[in-house]
Amino acid sequence: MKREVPYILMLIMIVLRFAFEWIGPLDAWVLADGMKVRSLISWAMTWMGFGAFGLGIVNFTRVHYGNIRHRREHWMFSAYTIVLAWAYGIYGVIKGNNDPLFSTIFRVVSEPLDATMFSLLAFFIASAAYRAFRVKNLESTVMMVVAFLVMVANVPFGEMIWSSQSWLGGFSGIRTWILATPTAAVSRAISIGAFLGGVANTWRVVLGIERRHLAH
Amino acid sequence: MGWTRLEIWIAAFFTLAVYSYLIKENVLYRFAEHTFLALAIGRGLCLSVHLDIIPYYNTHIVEDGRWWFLLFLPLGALYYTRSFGGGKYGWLASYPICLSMGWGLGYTIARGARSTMVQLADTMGDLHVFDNLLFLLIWACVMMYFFLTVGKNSKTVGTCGKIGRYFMMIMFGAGFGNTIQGRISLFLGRLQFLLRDWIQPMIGH
Amino acid sequence: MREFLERFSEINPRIIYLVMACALIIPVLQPIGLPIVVDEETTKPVFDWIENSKPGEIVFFDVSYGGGSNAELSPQLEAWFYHCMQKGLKAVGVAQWETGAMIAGDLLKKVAAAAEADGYSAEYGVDWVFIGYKSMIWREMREDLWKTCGNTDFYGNNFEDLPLMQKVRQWTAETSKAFIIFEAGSPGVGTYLVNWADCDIYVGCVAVNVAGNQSILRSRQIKGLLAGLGGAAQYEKLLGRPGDATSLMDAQGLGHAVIIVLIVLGNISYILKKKNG
Amino acid sequence: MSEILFLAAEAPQYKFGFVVDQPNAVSACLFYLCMGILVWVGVSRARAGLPLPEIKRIPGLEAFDEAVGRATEMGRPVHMTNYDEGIGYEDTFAYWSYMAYVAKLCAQYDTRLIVTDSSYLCNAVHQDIVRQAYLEAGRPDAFNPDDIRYISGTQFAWAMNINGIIAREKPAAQFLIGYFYAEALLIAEAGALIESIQVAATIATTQIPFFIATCDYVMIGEEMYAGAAWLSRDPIITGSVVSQDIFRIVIFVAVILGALLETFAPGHNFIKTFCNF
Repeated sequence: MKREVPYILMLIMIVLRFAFEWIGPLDAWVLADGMKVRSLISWAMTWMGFGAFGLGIVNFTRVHYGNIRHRREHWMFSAYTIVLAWAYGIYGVIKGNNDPLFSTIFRVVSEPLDATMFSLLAFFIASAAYRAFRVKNLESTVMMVVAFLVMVANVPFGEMIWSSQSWLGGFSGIRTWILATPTAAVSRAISIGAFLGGVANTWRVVLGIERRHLAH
Repeated sequence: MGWTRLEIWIAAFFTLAVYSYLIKENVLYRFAEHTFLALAIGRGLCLSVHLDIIPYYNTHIVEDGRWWFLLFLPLGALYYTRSFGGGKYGWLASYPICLSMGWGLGYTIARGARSTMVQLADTMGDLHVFDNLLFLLIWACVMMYFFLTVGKNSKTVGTCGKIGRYFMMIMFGAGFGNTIQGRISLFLGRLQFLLRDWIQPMIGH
Repeated sequence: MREFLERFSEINPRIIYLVMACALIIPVLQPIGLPIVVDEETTKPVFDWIENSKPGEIVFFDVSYGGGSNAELSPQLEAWFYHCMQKGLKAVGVAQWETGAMIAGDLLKKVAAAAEADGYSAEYGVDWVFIGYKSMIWREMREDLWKTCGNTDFYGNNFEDLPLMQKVRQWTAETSKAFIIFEAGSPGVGTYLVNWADCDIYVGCVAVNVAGNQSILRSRQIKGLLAGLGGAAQYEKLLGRPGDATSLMDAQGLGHAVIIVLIVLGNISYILKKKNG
Repeated sequence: MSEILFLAAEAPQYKFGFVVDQPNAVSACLFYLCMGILVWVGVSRARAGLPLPEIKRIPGLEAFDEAVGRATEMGRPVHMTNYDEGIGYEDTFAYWSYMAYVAKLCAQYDTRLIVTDSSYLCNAVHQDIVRQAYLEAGRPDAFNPDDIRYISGTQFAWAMNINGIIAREKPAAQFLIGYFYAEALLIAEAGALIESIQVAATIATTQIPFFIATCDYVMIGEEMYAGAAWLSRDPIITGSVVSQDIFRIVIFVAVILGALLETFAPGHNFIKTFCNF
């Protein structure tokens, strides 16, 4: 029972959704008030998702409570994190997400942190490029040369060295060609592999072969 | 946007706290890290109420009178059994998981392959055009690199696969080179903030 | 010199960070003014689309990025949106990212004010509407945009009060033949490729996604592509209204130069070391 | 096209009289069905122990033992993570196979394993996987549930915390397996800074270059699934990898035939017509 009922429910949902997406008249089935039947089920699923409300913060609290209880290194930070998360969350729930203080904290603290963390990549990419692009073997040399061409083409001085008006369209002509032909071809081939993985996985779940996500 | 000086100072403090990681992991970074984590989680809680639950409560339940949507809430709450109850009742969570996964998978089966079909059709270009021919050859070589069962011992497949690997390196090089621009832009964005909004008023230009 | 080069391959990454920081800070303080070249295959089609549209046509846009991609995509959005206002198009915006909605909400007001100051009509509700992020089921927007978005826009106005929204009850190819997505990752253009395959889709993306998007550009699933900050600078050049992107391209140039020099020195060092065994 | 879709109630124009009139609707569905049959056949054969084509050995797999071994020697932990994880994602299923293998190694060698999660639902599964591995190694008391950590689903809050953890705990080995976005380089470079052995496997084409630059071993694209099959020896994954491969060859042949038809018999290219139907 533990296994079969959810599985059968899943099959029913699959068939329903498939029918709604694929069979024309069902796709166009509209209720009296203008709501599509398919939309109705979609919304019901959305409402179901709302039921898991708060699970994120509760799990988060549990993890950090563990740190405090075992007095692990930096447990003070865990205590600070729990207090701040709940205070900010509850304040937001009561006052709304457009509350001036709530959105100011987001704008002044979270957003700069988000952008700054992302921008660390400007430095990391420089050190990664420096370390990786060596003429160790043919593969890394190929990668280096292409990266080199694209980098030069992306900045104004590439244009000054080899103009796009001249032979082969200059650096930017070569970059455009590299991106449009070899890059697109490779990315298409890799993504077909990834896509096949996705399809196979879908069927593993649909056929009930894969059950690890149900934790039985 | 009307930032006050205090706000700018706070933002600048957190910005520099993150950059301090480049020198060494330190207490300022740790403070910023935990602040960010807490705010992200807290904000998630607030947004799920104010962007999801309340607006849809108003439109679906109050306006349309579809009160039966509420019956799905306890079903979703079963997700909690996964994390609590010592794993004893974890199987109950398979109900919401199966329902929502089923609804998603039905969509995938009906529509998921469409984008790929467009791409496959496009790959079959007229080979009189040199770019199309090259495109197909590169595509085929990379595909052969990923042949996992057939042609393990075939020299042709092996060689083509190797060539395919070089073409992949071309793509990775191009991807890398192209990304640098984006990553520098990110830092420039922060730099503009630090220089224009934080330092410039201090030295009074 | 030789000794320096040989030891160069074990350089501390922190020195690289320092050099990089200097290379980026200096041109921002003192711009050099390097030239910008427009890419005919990516940037030009986007510009031509707006340039050749008739006044009064409705165009959609989607802001799918966060604070991190602000520096790259906001100049794109700014230039594109200004262009729309300049040509008298009616722009309707949505956001798949909540942070994108916050950023665009402020930015669009600023650009609209600038456009009005330049003598173009950019009244909210008439010339443009920004719906913002609604955690909506995207698939459902085609049929009933109003209900899916909860009847309110980003600034809290009711759709009933916005004249432009009266014309936009669905989002189909009839309402708007073409739209643009400013995307930084997922969710992004993928949402539209499946559900809006009958519309002309344009994309403004961060530089890292350019390589991936080339494949769908080639298969004509999307019609044009603004590539990162460079794309924004090119658009600004076509528009004849230099902005942030144009001024930051100098720093880009120097930053790239530093990386190129580092790679060259690293390789010389590597080869020297190998020769010496 | 979309007009038809929208006015479907008045003027139904369905393929075969009932299928929605959208491009690729039929072919995409058949594609899926064929693959379904293949997967079913492949997996049931693998389960029954019937002969299946052998999968090519993926380079990089030996790195798992090597990396965990080195971490044991140095007395430092092993770190394993995946950003875009979720219940039911194909990458996550593959990730679980790797995790079971690494957890088994760690339990045998008595090395600490840190797993960081962005999804709380996955976290519950990971607890089970690692606990099971310790149980099988006969040392259930060595399992520390606090090391299987749920962090946050917000991209850079997650990345910032992971970078902090890497700098503080100094793992000697890192396994980055699954789907990643821009945070890939942040984590991989943080790992490179503390000189840990890193093994990456992803199908995210935009992030592979950065993994190649920073990691010691990289499994590209589908090698990730094949590697999972190799390590787990699980008939389910093995069977499905084999069926994926068969289908890849079918696509390969079909596309080449299609291209030849397009060239020499344009107008009779039934393969392309099918793809677009």
